[in-house]
Amino acid sequence: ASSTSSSSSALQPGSTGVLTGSTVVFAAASLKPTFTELAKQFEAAHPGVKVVLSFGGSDTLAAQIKQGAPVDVFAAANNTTMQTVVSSDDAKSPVNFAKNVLEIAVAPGNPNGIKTLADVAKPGLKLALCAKTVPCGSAAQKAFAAAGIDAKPVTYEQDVTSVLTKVELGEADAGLVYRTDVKAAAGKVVGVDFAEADKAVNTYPIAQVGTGKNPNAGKAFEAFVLSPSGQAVLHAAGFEPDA
Amino acid sequence: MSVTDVEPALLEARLAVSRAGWDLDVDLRIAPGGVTALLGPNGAGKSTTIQALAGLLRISDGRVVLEGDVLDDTRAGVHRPAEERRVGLVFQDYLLFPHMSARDNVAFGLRAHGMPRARAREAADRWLARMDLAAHAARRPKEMSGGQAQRVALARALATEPRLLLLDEPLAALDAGTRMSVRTDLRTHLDEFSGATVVVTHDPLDALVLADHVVVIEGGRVVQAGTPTEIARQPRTRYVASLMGLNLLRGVARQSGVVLEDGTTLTAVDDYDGPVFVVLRPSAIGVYGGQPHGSPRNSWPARITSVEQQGHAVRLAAKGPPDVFVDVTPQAVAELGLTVGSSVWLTVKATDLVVYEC
Amino acid sequence: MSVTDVEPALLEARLAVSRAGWDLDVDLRIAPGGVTALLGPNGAGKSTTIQALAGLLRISDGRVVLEGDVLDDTRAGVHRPAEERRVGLVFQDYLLFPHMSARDNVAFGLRAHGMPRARAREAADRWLARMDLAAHAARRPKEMSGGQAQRVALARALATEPRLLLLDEPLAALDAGTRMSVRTDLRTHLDEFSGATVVVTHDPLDALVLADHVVVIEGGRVVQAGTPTEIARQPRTRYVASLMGLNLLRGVARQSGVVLEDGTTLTAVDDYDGPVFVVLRPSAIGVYGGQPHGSPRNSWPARITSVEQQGHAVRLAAKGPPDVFVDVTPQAVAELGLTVGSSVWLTVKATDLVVYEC
Amino acid sequence: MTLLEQKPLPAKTSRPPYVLFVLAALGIAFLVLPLVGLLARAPWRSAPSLLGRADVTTALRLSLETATISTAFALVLGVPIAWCLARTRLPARSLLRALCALPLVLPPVAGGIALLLAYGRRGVVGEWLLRAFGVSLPFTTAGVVVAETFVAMPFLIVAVEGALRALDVRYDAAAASLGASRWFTFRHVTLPLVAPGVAAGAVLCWARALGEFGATITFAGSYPGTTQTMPLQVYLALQDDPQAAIVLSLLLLAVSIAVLVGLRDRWWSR
Amino acid sequence: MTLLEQKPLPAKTSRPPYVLFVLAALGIAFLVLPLVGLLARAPWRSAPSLLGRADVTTALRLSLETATISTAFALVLGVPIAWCLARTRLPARSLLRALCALPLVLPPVAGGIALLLAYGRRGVVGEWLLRAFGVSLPFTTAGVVVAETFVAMPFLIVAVEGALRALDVRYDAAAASLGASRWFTFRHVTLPLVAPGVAAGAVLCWARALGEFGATITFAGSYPGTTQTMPLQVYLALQDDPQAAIVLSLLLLAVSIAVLVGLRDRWWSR
Ligand SMILES: Nc1ncnc2c1ncn2[C@@H]1O[C@H](COP(=O)(O)OP(=O)(O)OP(=O)(O)O)[C@@H](O)[C@H]1O
Ligand SMILES: Nc1ncnc2c1ncn2[C@@H]1O[C@H](COP(=O)(O)OP(=O)(O)OP(=O)(O)O)[C@@H](O)[C@H]1O
Ligand SMILES: [Mg+2]
Ligand SMILES: [Mg+2]
Repeated sequence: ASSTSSSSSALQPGSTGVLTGSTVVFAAASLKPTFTELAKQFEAAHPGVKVVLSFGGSDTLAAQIKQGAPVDVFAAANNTTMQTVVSSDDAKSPVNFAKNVLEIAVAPGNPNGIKTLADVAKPGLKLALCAKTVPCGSAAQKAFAAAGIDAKPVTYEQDVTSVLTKVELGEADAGLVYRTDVKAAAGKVVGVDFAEADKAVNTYPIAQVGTGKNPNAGKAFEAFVLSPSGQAVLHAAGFEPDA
Repeated sequence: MSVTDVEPALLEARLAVSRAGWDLDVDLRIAPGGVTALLGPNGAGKSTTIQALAGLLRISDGRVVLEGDVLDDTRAGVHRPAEERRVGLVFQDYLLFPHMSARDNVAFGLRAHGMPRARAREAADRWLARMDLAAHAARRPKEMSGGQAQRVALARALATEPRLLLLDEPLAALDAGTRMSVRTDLRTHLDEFSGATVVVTHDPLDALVLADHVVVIEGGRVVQAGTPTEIARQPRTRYVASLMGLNLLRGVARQSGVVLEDGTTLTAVDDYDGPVFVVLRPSAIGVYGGQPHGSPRNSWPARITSVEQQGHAVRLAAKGPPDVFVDVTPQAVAELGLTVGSSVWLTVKATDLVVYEC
Repeated sequence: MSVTDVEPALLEARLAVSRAGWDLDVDLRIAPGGVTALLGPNGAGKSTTIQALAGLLRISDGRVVLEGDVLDDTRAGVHRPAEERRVGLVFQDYLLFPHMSARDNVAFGLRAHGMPRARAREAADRWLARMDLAAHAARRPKEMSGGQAQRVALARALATEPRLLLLDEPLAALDAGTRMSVRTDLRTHLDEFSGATVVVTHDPLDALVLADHVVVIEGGRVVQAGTPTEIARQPRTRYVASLMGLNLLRGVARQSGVVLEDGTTLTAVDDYDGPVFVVLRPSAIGVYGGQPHGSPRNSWPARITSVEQQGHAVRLAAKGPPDVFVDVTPQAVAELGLTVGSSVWLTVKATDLVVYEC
Repeated sequence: MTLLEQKPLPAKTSRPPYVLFVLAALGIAFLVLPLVGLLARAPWRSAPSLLGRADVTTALRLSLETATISTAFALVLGVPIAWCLARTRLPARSLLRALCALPLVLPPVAGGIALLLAYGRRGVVGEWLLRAFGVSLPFTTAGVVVAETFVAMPFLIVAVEGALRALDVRYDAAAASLGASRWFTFRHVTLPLVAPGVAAGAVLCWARALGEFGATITFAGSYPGTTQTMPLQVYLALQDDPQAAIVLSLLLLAVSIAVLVGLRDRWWSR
Repeated sequence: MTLLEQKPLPAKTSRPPYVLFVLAALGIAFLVLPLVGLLARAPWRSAPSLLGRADVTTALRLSLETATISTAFALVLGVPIAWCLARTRLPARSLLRALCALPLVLPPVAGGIALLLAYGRRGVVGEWLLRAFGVSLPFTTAGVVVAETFVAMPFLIVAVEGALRALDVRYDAAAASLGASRWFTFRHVTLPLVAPGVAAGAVLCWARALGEFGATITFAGSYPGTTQTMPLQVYLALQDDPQAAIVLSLLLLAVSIAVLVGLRDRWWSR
């Protein structure tokens, strides 16, 4: 939140004038719906530019960047991953552009009557969590720690989508996922907010990457993500601005 | 057919198999305990017949009855699989199981019938001993010579006591000594269990020695069947005659003699009328440098097309008409200076012609 | 060895191969254009010899020189691979390439030497026509009878014009008619290209007819070599004698006659001193119900152990000593009531004994 | 007489080997039921629009192309490897064989990392490729082919080696006696005779390459049109539209069924 | 005379088939280099402590156990399937064959979802299993075995079918003529004769099961000690400690090399 000013010079749309070519954006898989929409809007605003999006796990993308993948912008799902790219000098000055809040995903109609975080720890209830090494997992751990609950999940999934799938297909009775995921699931699961969610907020940083071939367009795209119209797209998907 | 009708047949079969450009249609009737030789040129359908009897090849038409059991009946839609027939088969190329020792190959059939492994192996060892293979019991087929492999295949088939034993050239790879003892053993064994054997062989001697009934197949059809003596004396096709080392000519008997198919006439002593076969022993034909003036009633000019040493005699192929093989002594060859291309006169006495109805 | 030293040898070979419990050690010398027959009982090492000559089996000791080329020399560490030897081989089990038609099998060797496909196929077709297989040119090996497959294998080997042609029982699966023509063709062909042929055969007739030199192998060793006539007249082992249908006895010649190994003595007319072989033709032995009092100088009691019809004669196995085979007429069998177990007296004239040095 | 000592053997009444049929039926049911599950859950209504989408057809074409090229590479390199393993007396042959099978065991993502370490811009070979030819494999279609070949080739090698070992070596001997060099023999005898094995291996290899995900995304990335193959698209679709992911999977399946049914009966039936 | 018409055939000087050796060497280098890359980058200093960790040894044991059990299941079900495909005239055989190969093509995650649809709590079979026996497969070690079997069995089927097709059917005929039932023949003749093919298939199957990731995590989840196999641990380690992931991958490789080298020479050499 503190370093947004550094790129403010590029904030005025149209000021760069002659943006052309294609720019490569690496984004965490969980950003797929929003960034697809953002790219569409950005391309509409800059007819000469094509945004090439590549989605994947944040760490996979980071590994590729470290191997020299030609990338202009990298949007990660957590700061730790971003930091590995920064420390290898492949990216500079990351900026947090969104944050995501955990919710309890349950089957439609909430058959197990889950109201609080404590309810998911009830014995006999099948709870799915992300693995502790992935962002949604560490966030969940923080939330449980804050609530003083000893949760006994049946599985530690490798990403949030897998947790969602388990709940959707009824294998798990509840799972801790992001609000954006619940929204994207469009009624196949419902979200239950819980108080401790504030303690486990996950922030999404974005940064310029040095390996790209079109830094100007990249800069403009980053600026667009941070602009009000960009933030509106993110908000519609359930993200909250990183105030 | 020489098996008389009073004797109950062990096997009665009519087999028809059709293939692109070739078909088989044979009748077989085999008496219990008998040995039938199946003779015929390459590609005549001998192996096909044998495989159809074993149930490894589905006949397209016909009926096979063994000891009263209907094994095949295309009308009734009956086809008993090979494993239920108790028909033993020795393949032309042995087909020993390559992953088993000779002993286990022979024990296989017994074990398949439920005999415990140890007993089956003992029985196998006895069979191998009879085949003079005791020392090779532990060998894999790959480590055996051709003849050894063939004897193992024979032992393997015999060990299961088939009701009918089918042997596709079982003696071809055996050396003279083994051949005789295996042959004798085979007879002894067959005499014992009252089954019957069908042997495919190319060796007319084998056929004559081993079999009490010979069936000759050519082009998928039975062309002659009978006792070895009948076959040997009165061959009905050129193939059979050549097998027996005889010349066979076909013609029409008239008062004047026999008018052959090639138009020439031979004088014979027998009194026939109508189509006949004429058999000429190669050794009964005389060879002269010029036209002879002796007692033989038949003589004709010919050209020598091949000269081949055979044991102590020399066999000449002579182009007439009629074309015949002639056996002469090496001395005669030297005296007459016979080589390929020589022109000669051939003679045969009327009493040396054997004539019988077609 | 009957190949005289003035004649330059096409092949000179000493081969030693050792296997668990068995070893081979033979010397071979083959004249150009000649046909050598390799005779021997099953498992004698014939196929092994032939494979070693073809370079498919590495000899453990020895030297093979063909037309002056050193193909193998274990001392010098030379081993030329099979594909460089120009030594043709017909395998005992043919080994036709199963995925190719007969034509392509025969064309294979020519194509391997760089002949264009179309020309190779034409040449193959000519070879197949000579083997009477023109109609089967397009067939796969699986669709051929045993004899047809063997003729294709023969054509395949001949087509590459080998310097030395090795045939492992090439005639075994051929019917009588084809056999003769293939045999004749073979000779014609070999006469032409001045190569040489080694034929493994179990049929003594084949060996005598085809070969001008016979090598007999037993137990991995050459036991006799010579012209067919020499081998037929003076066999040096029981195996060779039985192959030729003769009785061979071994003994020591004294003034009184020949004292056999079994202790009995036979009177002969030849004048030898020292170890000798005695050959008795089975048909020269007389059979009597009781002790005979005629001119034959040799007579001894014996028991019949087997009776077997062979063509027009009956062959008896008689247990003496000495043990011999006897050929008699069927009439004699009937008159004397000969069966297995009968006690008889055997006689042979001194002039009918053939005696020669060991 | 040997045979008189033993009772006559009982006549057999043989039945088809029911055990085999029952086990086979069970096995097929086990494999096919999940596919039925997929079919039952697929949103057939939305399928047509999805299948018409340009990015889907692009990804499908890319998948088929890369899988086919990878299979071709695997054939060219893998068949000789199998031949060497089966037919020569190389030292340390069994170690070599195990090494060739390793990409099977490596979790695909780890495989991708290994590929980056070797063929990436900073990898041993990759650095040299870049300096010498200016070629960089990662994040290109060529990179997809490399990743798929790496992961799928071992299947081919193992299948072909098995077939070679089952083949009678004496056919090689027969060819040699006819004057054929080992190379001629390889092309005209050995290869045609192990054709069923090679075909089986190629099918395995192609199918594995077609379904490849982990190594591809790690080594080649996921750019639409260049490196985003169907499995990557399925993975991404799972993020926001699981139903679409099912349809895409089924599409992949349908295409490969078509190819397998079409090809294999022609290749295999002899 | 035929032969006089043609020039004498040239004598051949044959060389070993260099083409094959060169291609094989290239192929092996291609496969082995990435592994060398992994070895070079591995943090050997930290390795010992990592390998001593209880969760690592647990995951390794779990991986080996589930892969082995899966291979056993695949053998029991897959060999009969291969036999039916190769030796009987089933209707729609080539469709069946393609269906059996499908799990190869299915991206592993999609495979996991398909498994959930069939064997999950609400799946067709799964629901019945739960009601009838109170058994639920997801999140259990049994579930891991199911996922691995599903993904790996096709490799076995294809390899064994290839071997069966290369086998001379007349051995079956010979056995039948000796009175052996088809089942007896299968056990005593067919199976031993295709043993190299079965071994090859089992190796492929085992290796694939050992490296299985996507279907396992989707169907069975990931819980230390129950369902978290090595590949899952490698994947998770990649998220926060890529160096550790490399070491874990190498451990997996080392163990499988040991097993493959140990087993295959005993199985294959005949
Ligand atoms: N691969 C092998 N390993 C071990 N022993 C073998 C092998 N091949 C053959 N033998 C043995 O070597 C001996 C010679 O075999 P070879 O095939 O040369 O005999 P042969 O004279 O051709 O006999 P046949 O006339 O029966 O074909 C036999 O005793 C045989 O059992
Ligand atoms: N599978 C097949 N498909 C097509 N034709 C075949 C097949 N098997 C054999 N034939 C043909 O059928 C005919 C009969 O073959 P068969 O094997 O019965 O002959 P055979 O009498 O045993 O000959 P041989 O004495 O040479 O073994 C031959 O012309 C052969 O080419
Ligand atoms: Mg035949
Ligand atoms: Mg031999």
